[in-house]
Amino acid sequence: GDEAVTIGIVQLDTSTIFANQEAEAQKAAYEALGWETVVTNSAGSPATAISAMQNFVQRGVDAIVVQTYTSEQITSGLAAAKKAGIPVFNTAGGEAGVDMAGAIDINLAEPINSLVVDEVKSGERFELLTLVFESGTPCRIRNDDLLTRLKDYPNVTITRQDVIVPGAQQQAQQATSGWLQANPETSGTKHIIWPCFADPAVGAVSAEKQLDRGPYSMYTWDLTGPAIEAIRDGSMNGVAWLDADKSGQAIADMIEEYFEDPEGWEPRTEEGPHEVVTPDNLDAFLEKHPEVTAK
Amino acid sequence: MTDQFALRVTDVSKSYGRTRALDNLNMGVRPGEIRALLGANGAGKSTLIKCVAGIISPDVGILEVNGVPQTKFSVRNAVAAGIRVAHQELMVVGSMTVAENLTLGARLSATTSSPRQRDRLYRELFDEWGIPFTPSAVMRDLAPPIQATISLSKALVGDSRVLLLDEPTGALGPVEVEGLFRIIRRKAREGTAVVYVSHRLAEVARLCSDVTILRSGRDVYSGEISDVTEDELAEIITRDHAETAFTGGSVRGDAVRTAPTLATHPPAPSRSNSDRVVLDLSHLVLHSGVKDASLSVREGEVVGLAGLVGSGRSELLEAIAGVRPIVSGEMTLNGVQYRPRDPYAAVARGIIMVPEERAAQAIFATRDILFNMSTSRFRSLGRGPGGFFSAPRAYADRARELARDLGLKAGALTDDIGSLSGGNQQKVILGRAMIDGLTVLLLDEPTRGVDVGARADFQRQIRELASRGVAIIYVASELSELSACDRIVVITEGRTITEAPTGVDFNEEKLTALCFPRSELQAIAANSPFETE
Amino acid sequence: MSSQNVIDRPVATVADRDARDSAGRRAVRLIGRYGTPGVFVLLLIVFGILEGGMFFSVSNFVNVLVQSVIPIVIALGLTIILLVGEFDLSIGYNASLAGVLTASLYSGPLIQKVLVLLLVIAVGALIGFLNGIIVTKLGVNALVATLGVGSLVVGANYLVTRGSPLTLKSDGTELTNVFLSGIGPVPWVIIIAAAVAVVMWLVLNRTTLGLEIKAVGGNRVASELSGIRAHRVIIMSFMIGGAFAAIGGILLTANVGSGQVVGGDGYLLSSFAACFLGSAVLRDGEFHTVGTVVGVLTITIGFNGLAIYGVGASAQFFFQGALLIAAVGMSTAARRIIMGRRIGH
Amino acid sequence: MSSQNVIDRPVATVADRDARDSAGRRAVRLIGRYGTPGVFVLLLIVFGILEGGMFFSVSNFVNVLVQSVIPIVIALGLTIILLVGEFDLSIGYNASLAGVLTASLYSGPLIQKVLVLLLVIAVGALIGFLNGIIVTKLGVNALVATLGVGSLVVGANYLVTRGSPLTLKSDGTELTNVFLSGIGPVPWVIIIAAAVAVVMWLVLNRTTLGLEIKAVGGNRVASELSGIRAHRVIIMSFMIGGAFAAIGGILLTANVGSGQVVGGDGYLLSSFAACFLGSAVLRDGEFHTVGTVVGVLTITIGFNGLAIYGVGASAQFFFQGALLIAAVGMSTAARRIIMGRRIGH
Ligand SMILES: Nc1ncnc2c1ncn2[C@@H]1O[C@H](COP(=O)(O)OP(=O)(O)OP(=O)(O)O)[C@@H](O)[C@H]1O
Ligand SMILES: Nc1ncnc2c1ncn2[C@@H]1O[C@H](COP(=O)(O)OP(=O)(O)OP(=O)(O)O)[C@@H](O)[C@H]1O
Ligand SMILES: [Mg+2]
Ligand SMILES: [Mg+2]
Repeated sequence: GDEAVTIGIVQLDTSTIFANQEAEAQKAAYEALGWETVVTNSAGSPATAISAMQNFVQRGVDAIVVQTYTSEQITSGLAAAKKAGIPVFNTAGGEAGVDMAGAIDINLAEPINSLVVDEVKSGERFELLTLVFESGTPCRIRNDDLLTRLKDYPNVTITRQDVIVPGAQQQAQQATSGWLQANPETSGTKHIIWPCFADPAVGAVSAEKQLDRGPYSMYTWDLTGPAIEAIRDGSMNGVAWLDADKSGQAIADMIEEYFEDPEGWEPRTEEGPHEVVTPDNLDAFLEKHPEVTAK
Repeated sequence: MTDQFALRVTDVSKSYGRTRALDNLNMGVRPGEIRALLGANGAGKSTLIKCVAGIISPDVGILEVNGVPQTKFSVRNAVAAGIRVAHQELMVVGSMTVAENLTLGARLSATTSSPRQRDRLYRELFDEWGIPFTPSAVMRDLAPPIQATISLSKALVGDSRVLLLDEPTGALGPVEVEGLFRIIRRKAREGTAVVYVSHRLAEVARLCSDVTILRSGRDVYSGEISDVTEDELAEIITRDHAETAFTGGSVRGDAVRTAPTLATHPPAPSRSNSDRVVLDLSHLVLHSGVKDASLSVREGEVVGLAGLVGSGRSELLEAIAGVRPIVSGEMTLNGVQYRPRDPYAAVARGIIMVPEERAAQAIFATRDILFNMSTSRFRSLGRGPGGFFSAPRAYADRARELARDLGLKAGALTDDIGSLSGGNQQKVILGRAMIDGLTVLLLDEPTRGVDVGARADFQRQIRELASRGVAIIYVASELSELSACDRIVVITEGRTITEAPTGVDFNEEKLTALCFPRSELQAIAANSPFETE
Repeated sequence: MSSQNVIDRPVATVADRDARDSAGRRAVRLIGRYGTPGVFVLLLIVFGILEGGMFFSVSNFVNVLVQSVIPIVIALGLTIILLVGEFDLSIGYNASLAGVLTASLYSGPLIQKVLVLLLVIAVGALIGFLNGIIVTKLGVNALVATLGVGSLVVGANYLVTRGSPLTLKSDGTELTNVFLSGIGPVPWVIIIAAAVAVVMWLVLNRTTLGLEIKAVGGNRVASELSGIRAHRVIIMSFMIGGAFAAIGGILLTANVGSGQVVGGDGYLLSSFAACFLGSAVLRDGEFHTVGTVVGVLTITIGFNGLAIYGVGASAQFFFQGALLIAAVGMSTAARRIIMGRRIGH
Repeated sequence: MSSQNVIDRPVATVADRDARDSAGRRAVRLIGRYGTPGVFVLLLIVFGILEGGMFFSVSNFVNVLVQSVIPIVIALGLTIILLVGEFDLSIGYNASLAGVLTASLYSGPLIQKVLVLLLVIAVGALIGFLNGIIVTKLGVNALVATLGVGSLVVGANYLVTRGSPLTLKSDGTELTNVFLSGIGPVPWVIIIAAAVAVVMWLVLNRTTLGLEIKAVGGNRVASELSGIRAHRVIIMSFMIGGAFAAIGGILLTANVGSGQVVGGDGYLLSSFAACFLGSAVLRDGEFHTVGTVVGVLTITIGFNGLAIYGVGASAQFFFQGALLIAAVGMSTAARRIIMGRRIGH
C-alpha cells in the first residue's frame, strides 16, 4: 500500500485455534485503525514463514507480525525485513529482542501450570499425563514451564506422550486410553491429564468417556466451544482463555506506538490479556464475555 | 448362401492423426461365410474389427448388420446386433477367477443372464473344444494357452450373427487350434458370418471360404480362397509394402541414400561347418515348466525347439538367459561351466534372448527406434571408465549399420518405435540383440504376429547371423517355420525327448505328432477332454 | 506394475498351484499368505506377556475395537479406490470437512438430522466425484488430481470453520451416544463399523460393480474391450471412497462431540498403511475387505499396546515403519521366491 | 498403467509428430506441449497487472528464485525416482532429518564442517539405499516401502531432537550466509541450485546411468533382458533422490537458521506436484530436469503472487488446488484430444 498503512501477518497455520482467533482479532484491530492487512498461512513451516516475510518485504508492508515462530527459526526472514527497515513484531514467540521490535506473549504457560502446582501441593500421589506437541513452540514453552515447576514434587509421576499434527486428536485418544489402562483406579492415587492444546485435550476427554473413567483433573489451553462443554460437565478443570480481541488490540496499539517514534523505540514484551476458566467461575465468565459463546 | 450380407462395410475410413488406418474400405460378409481378413502389419485389420465392435467409431462410412445401418457406435449396440468379437489383445484379468472373467464377458455374449445357464453353455463349448473347464481357477494360475482359450470363449459362447476373430491362434498350440476350427466351422454352418484375421496363411487356406486383403487401409483383393494359392496371397499382401526401406538416414532424420545390403541377400542355405559345441545343457531341471532338458548347440548352428505351447520352451530359454534359477542339471558355455546369476551375467557372456511377448517384454513404447536398438550396448559403447558417459554418436552409428544390415523399413532412427509395423519392431529388437561378442542367440516366438513379408526377411537375418558363427536356438509354435533350422529338438511337458528331421525331410504332421505326450495323442484320437498337468 | 503382471502371469503361480510341490515351497507360500496375520498374533503374544491383564481385558478389547472403527471405515473406502487402480490423497481432508459440517448442521427434529447426515455423506461422494472426473476425463494422474482437490476441500473446511472447532449442538447427544452406549459392553459404533464392512464386502464380492472394479484395476484395457465403462467404474469408486471418508468424519464428530478442523487429516497415511498391510493377508498382494480390517486392527493393537507400555513418540514411529516393512515385505518376498523368475520385480 | 502405455503411447506420439496436421489440432497440441509454461506465463501476466512493480521487480525476481531453491533441489531428486518408475514418500522426512542433523553437528573448523555436510548427505543417500533395497530385494511396493522407511526416519528424527527444533551453532553463520550473501543481488543458494540442476541434467542426459534409468522406467523387463541391472539402477536412483533430499534439508537449515523437526515434511507433496507439472512441459508426460524446474517456479510464482496480493487463507487453498489441476489437466487433456478417445484412458 502507498499511503495506507499495511500490516503483514504470518499466521502459524490454519488449524491452531488461538492462531486463528488471534489473527482475526489483529485484523479487526488494524481495520479499526484504517490499516490494511495481508495474511499468509505458513502451514507450520518456518521456511514458508520466511518466504511469507520475504514476500511481504517485496510488497513493502509497513510492519510484519509473526505468530509463534521464535527469532532463531526465521533468521533470514528477519534479515530481509531488517534490510528493508520493516519492523517485525511477534505473538506467542517468546521474548522480544534485538531483531524483534515487540512481542505479545500469549502462551499463557504460568496461569495454567500454577493451577497444576496448586493441586499437587497436597502431597498425595499423582499420576500426571502430559500430551505434548513438542515441535509447536507454544506447547514446548508450556511443557518446559510445567517441568520446572514440578521439579520439586516427587509425589508426581509424569508420563509424557508425544502427539503430532495432523492426527494429534486420535493420537491423544490412543495415548490417554493406554495410560488409563496402565494406571487403574487405586485409592490414594490421583490422576491429572495435561494436554498442551485443544486437539489432544478433546482426544483425552473422549478416551476418558470411552473407558468410563474419571473425569480426572484436566488442565489445558484454548477455550473453545467444546472446552466450555467439557468444563461444564467437569471433564476439564482449568482452561486458559486468551482474550484474542484484547491481545489483537494490544499488538495494534504497540505497532501504532512504534510508528509514532521508530527511532526511540525500545523492544518490549507484554503478556497477552487472558483469563483462566474453571468450573467455579465458568458462569460468571460467560456473563462477562458473551462473545465467547457467540463465536 | 443368401445374397443378404450379415455384415457390410461401405466406404469406411478411420485416421489416427496422420495415420490413415482405414481408407474407403469396402467389405461384405454373408451368413455361413468364413472370410479371411489378411494384410501386412499395420494394414488396418484390427482397426476395422474395433470399428465393427463399436470400440472406436469410423470417421466416415456405413456399417450394416443384416441390412440395418449401425448409427450409434458402442460395444453394447454391437452386441445387441449379434456381433461377437475376440480382440488381438488377451481379454482376461489375471487376478480374477475364470468364472469372474466369463461373467465380465457376459455382457458381450449376452445370450443369457442366468449364471447357471451361462455355466452350462460354457461347459458345452469347452467340451466341444476338448479343453477342461475350470471356473474356480484363478486366471493367472493357468498356462498362457489356456488363458487364450478362455479369452476367446467369451466371443464363441452362445449364438451370434457375426463373429470377428483377430489373430485368435497367436498364442494357441495345435490341439487348441483344431478345437477352435471345429467350433468356427460349426458356427458357420449355423449361419454365423465369420471374419478371421491371421498371419498364418496355411491356417487360412484350411479354414476360410473367402478372403479380403487390406493394404494400408484399402481393400486390395476380395474373392474366394479357392481362387488363390498361398504364394499368391503372400505376394498380394507384401506387394509394394506401404513403408519405404530404411535409407540409413542420419539420426536427425534427413535421408542419406545407401543401398540396403543384407535385406537383398538370398537365403543362405548354410549347414554349419564347425563342430565346436558352444552351449551344452544336460538334464536341466527348473522350478516350473522344465523337468529334464538336454541339448547342445554348435557354432553357427540354428537349433529349432519344437513343442506344444506350454511345453516349457520359454522357461528353457529363460533359464539359459539367466532369468530363471536352475534346480539341477549342468550348463556349459564353450566347455566351461555356465550358471548365470541374472540376465546381466548372460549378456556379459554374449548370450541374449529375444523374448516372446514383444509389447510387454521387449518394446520401450515411449522411446524412439535408436533407444530401442541401443539398450543392450549403453555401457559397452559408453565412454569413460566402465562406460560411465553415454555415447549418443556411437549408439547412432551402430544403430544405423544394423538398420541397414537388417533392411529395417523406417523413416529415421528418431521415429517412435510405435510407428513401425510388428515385423520391423521385431527387427529393431533383433538389432538390439546383435551385441558385440554375441555367442548364443535365443529366439522365443520371434515371428509371432509378424506378417509374411517381414517373416521372410527375418529368417534371412537369422541365417546370416548363423553364418557369422552365432549359435541360435529358435522357438516357434508355428512348426512349419522350423523347417529352415539345422536341427530340431522336440520338447514335451518340459522334457527334451528326441530330434526331428529338417530341410527336405521336414514333415510338419510327423513333427506335430512327436510334440504330443502319448496320453494326449490317445486323448485326441478319442477326441474327448484330456488332462493337462 | 501391470507390465510385470503380464510377465508373471503364465508361470509364476502355475508352480504355485502345482500339487507335487515341495514342502519347503509350501511353507514359504504360507508365510506369503499370512504375513500380516502372523505379525498380528505376534503382537498379541508380546503385549500379552508384557502387560498381561491390562492388555487382555474385555474393556481394553472393546477399547481397541472402538478406536479401530473410524480408521476401518475410512480405510475401506480407500480400499475400493486402490482396487480400481487409483489413489486418493484427499480422503483425510474429506473426513475433516464431513466432521465439521456434521457439527455445524446436526440438530433439530430427527428427520432433519437424518437429512443432514445424508447431505454430509453426499458431499463426501461429491468430492469423490470431482476426483473421478478430473482423473478420468482430464486424465490427470490420480495423486496430483486428489492432491489438488484435497487442497480445495481444506479451503472449504476453512470457510466453514474459520479455523476454530465447532461444538455439536446440545441436542446432538444421540450422535455421541453411538460411541458411549450400545448393546451390553458393545457400543453401537462397533455394530455400525461391522455393518459398513459387510456392505463393502457385498459390494466387492456380490455385485457387478465390484467385479468391474476388480477388472478395471486388474487389466484396464481388457475390461474396456469387454465393454466395461472404465470411466464410470473409476468415478463410482472415487465416490464410494469419498462417501466412506465422510461417514468416517461423521463418526469422528460423534466420537469427540465436536467438529475438529483437521480432525480427519491424520487418517490418510494410517488407512493407506492399513490397506497395504491388508494386501498381505490371505490373498497374494491384493486389496480386500477382510485384509483391510485386519490391517487396521493390527496397527491399532500395536499402538494401544505401546501406549499402555508408555513408550515415547520415536518408538511408535519405529514400530509403524518396522510393521509395514516386515509384514508386507515378508509376503512379497515369499511370493517372489515361489515365482522362480529373477526379472520384472 | 504400463500395459496401457504399451498400447497407446507409441501411436500417440506418431500422431504428435504429425507435420501435415490441421491448424486446430496444432493449436491443441501447443496447449498440450506448453500447458505448464502457458499457466506460468499466464500467472506472470495476471500478477503483473494486479501488482505491477511490486511483482515485476529484480528483487522480487531474486526473491522468487530464492524461495524456489529448496523445492527445486528436492523435486529434482524425486524426478529421478519417478523416472525409474518408482515413488518415494520419505524424501520429506529425509530432508527434515538432514536439517536437524546439520543443525546439531555443523560447527568447529571448516574441514569438520565440510565433513559434517558430507556425512549428512551420506545419511540421505543411505535412507535412499534402504528404500531401494526394500523395493528391489524384498519387492515391496515403493509407496509402502518408502512410507515405512519414512516412518523410521521420523523416529530417528525424534531420537535426535526429542521433538524440539535445534538452533544452529553460533559459528554456523557461513551456512546461513548462502541465503543472505552472494554475488551482487544473486545469493549463493541460487548458484548452488543452478549447479545442482546442471548436475542432474548431466546425469540424466549424458551418462549411461541416465539412459539405464530411463530404460528401467520405460520397461523393466525389457531393460533387464538387455543386460541392464535394474535392481542396481533403481537403488542408485533412490540413493541419488535421498542425497538430493538431504541437500535440500541442509539448505533448509541454512535458510531457517535452525533444524526443524518437521521442517522438510511439507516438501513431499509440493515437489511431487512440481514434478508432474514438469512432466507436462514440452515432452509428452515424461519427467525431466527442465520440466521439474519450471514446475517448481510455476508453483512458487503462484504462491508469491498470491501472498503479495494478500488473499485470505481459504482462498490460498483454493488457488493452490486450482493451479495444480489446471496446469496438469490442461496439458494431459489436450494431449488426449490429439490422440482421440482411446482404450486405456
Ligand atoms: N490407437 C491408435 N492410435 C493411433 N494409431 C493407431 C492406433 N491403433 C492403430 N493405429 C495405426 O493404425 C494402423 C492400423 O493398425 P492396425 O492395428 O489396424 O493394424 P493391423 O492390421 O491390426 O496390424 P497387425 O497385423 O500388426 O495387428 C497402423 O498404422 C497403426 O499404427
Ligand atoms: N495345461 C496347462 N495348465 C497349467 N499350466 C500349464 C499348462 N501347460 C503348460 N503349463 C505351464 O505353463 C508354463 C509354460 O508356458 P510357456 O508359454 O512359457 O511355455 P512355452 O512352451 O514357452 O509355450 P509358449 O509358446 O506359450 O511360450 C509352464 O510353467 C507349464 O508348467
Ligand atoms: Mg492387429
Ligand atoms: Mg513361451
